[in-house]
Amino acid sequence: MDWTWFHKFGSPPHVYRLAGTLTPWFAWPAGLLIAAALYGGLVLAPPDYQQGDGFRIIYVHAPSAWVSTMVYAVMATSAAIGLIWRMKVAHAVAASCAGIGASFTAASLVTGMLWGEPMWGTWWVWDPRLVAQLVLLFLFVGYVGLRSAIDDLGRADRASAVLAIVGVVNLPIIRYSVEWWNSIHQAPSVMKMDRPSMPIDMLAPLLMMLLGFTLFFAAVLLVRLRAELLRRERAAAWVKEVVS
Amino acid sequence: MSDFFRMGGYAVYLWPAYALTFAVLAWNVLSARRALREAKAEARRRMGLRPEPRS
Amino acid sequence: MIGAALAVVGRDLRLALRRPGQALQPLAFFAVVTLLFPLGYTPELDKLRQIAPGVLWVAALLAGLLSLESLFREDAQDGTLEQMLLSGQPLAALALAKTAAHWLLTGLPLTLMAPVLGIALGVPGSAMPGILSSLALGTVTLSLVGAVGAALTLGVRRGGVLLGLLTLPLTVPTLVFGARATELAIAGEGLSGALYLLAALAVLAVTLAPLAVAAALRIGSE
Amino acid sequence: MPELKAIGIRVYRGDHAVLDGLDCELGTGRCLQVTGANGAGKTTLLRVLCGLIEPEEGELWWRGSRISLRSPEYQRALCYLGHLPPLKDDLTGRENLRFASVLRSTSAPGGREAAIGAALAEVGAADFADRPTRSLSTGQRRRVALAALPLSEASLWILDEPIANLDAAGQAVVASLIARQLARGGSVIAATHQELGLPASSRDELVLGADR
Repeated sequence: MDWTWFHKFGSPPHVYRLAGTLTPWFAWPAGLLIAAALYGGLVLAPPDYQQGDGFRIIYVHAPSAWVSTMVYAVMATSAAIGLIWRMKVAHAVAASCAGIGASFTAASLVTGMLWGEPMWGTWWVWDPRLVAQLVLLFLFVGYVGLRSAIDDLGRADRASAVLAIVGVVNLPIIRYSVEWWNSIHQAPSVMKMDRPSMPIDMLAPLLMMLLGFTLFFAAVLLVRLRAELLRRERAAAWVKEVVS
Repeated sequence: MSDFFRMGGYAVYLWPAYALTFAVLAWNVLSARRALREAKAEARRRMGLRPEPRS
Repeated sequence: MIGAALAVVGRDLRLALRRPGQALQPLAFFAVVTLLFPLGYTPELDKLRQIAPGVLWVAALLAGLLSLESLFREDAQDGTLEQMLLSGQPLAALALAKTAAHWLLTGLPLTLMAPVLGIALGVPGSAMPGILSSLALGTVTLSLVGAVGAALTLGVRRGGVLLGLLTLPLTVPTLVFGARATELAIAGEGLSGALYLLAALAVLAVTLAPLAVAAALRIGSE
Repeated sequence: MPELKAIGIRVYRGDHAVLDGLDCELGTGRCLQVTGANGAGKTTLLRVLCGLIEPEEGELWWRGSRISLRSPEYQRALCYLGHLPPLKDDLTGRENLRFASVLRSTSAPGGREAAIGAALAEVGAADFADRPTRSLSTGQRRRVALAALPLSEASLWILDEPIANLDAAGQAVVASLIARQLARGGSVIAATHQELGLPASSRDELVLGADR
């Protein structure tokens, strides 16, 4: 098997340049998709027969929640790669993820609350999805906290990678346990959101938003990754080339 | 037009949700770009302080 | 390997015996926290009985957390942790032994003490076997999850606060199943389902946590 | 064939290279004395050689084959003594040594207690071995910790400042311990500025940071 691609992804200057080249290819489609989805979701899509115009919060809530989970998955995967193959670039990716993930997790929590108040008459429901999201936020915050508490970069990389992996094992268990707990304490029908089918003019903006947020995350991650690589490799010769 | 902004009475919930989400998007863009700018400036500063010996 | 692991357990128990005051602190903490609730909420036993499961479990969780901070710190400071890393024994086995000693010194006494505190919260005597068995299983998982946090925060500034932040969210499943088992025990219903889930969590933690602890200890002692 | 050979060891702390492509070699039955200014990386090198620190780059060869620093066979063959004596304050010296011996699963052919007694006698710590370690002086602690070396049955000793805080008699004990280890065909790496009191014929020296 040819492993040169693997070594290329382990080389900071190569990744730095590749990230710079790729950023606009993610950023522009992301911006266009989000703008189109905004128009589609706020103007073209008809009001929901039960929730009226309130359902339109889904167009910002669902993508935020989706991205927050995906950021954690990317963070944990790259942390594991960094830990196993001692790949510095992978650690830099994981380090770049945490802030993005925390911000989207917070956004999904607050938009969820803003949706909950008119729909169920309360800001907060002890719903499995909300609780799991809250735990996810704590994991991101803990990850950032652990990183910043360790001075040596190599140690911080590897200790936080262990934490990210422990979190991945735990998240499904936490989610399941809260669902089980919720089924005992609350009638499950309260939170029934999913419907058998969404009309296409409601669904299309949602799918565009999901894709747009995903590409947006990719673009932001690439920019942060470049900053992270420059900071980590500031003594290396290639840094002198790229900034001069 | 004002109907659009009223959002069938859900405006107080809907617009803050959109505003917050787009604030998060904007923060992500700005903070990422600032991080890159600062990292570049820092690298240049270090370069100025410790010039590469010419061979 | 088994001899070495037993030696670690034996040494930690002997050390605790020479400093009984330190070993009793989490127990006293458990009692104080639990007994604050009647004062802060209501002295009526009927009402206290309703919140007893949550109170007992959260108090046990915090008491366990309190003692976790020093789990590896003392060994790291006096250099005996390095000797364990360099002993040529599988580090995960030694980490499991350290955690077992922690459970024997904290989890087990907390479990045995819970019925006494339960009486003060209006828990009927018939619920005691259920409380004992659920706490015995749950504290195993808490010790192991906490050991991961303790190993990760080894030698870190303000490690105690960080330990709580890292560990507490991961204890949600144990808390949920444990408090539910206690609730069922108080209501006099069958709690085997909740106990099975607690046991499953404990088995999972026994298998995976020592590996994470070992990895974190190697990283932390560089 | 050398006992231990390290090639191109590189360790960073942040941007700063503590060890920058260091090579060293330790012959069987020989003592390698590591010297160098404070901060030259003596302790770092020792911790790399026992597998506590994984270097950024570099290879380690032990008895002719390349090994991972964390290989259990290698770790069983070495005994590391850092500058802190690894003793529990609340245990007696004898209890501490018993734990160390069981932890390493040493064979102790004549019985574990006899081996501990012999090791304590060898370092002149028999008189205070049954007192709690917290009541011992710094020098006495060091002596108890030194007893772990002959007890460990290790062929490679890695010692960080072995004669710090020791009086003349204590230093002589270290010298005779090392001499006996070398005579048995074992090897020693010791980081110290002080004279170890060994014949020059069995001693090599590695000066760290000399090229800076």
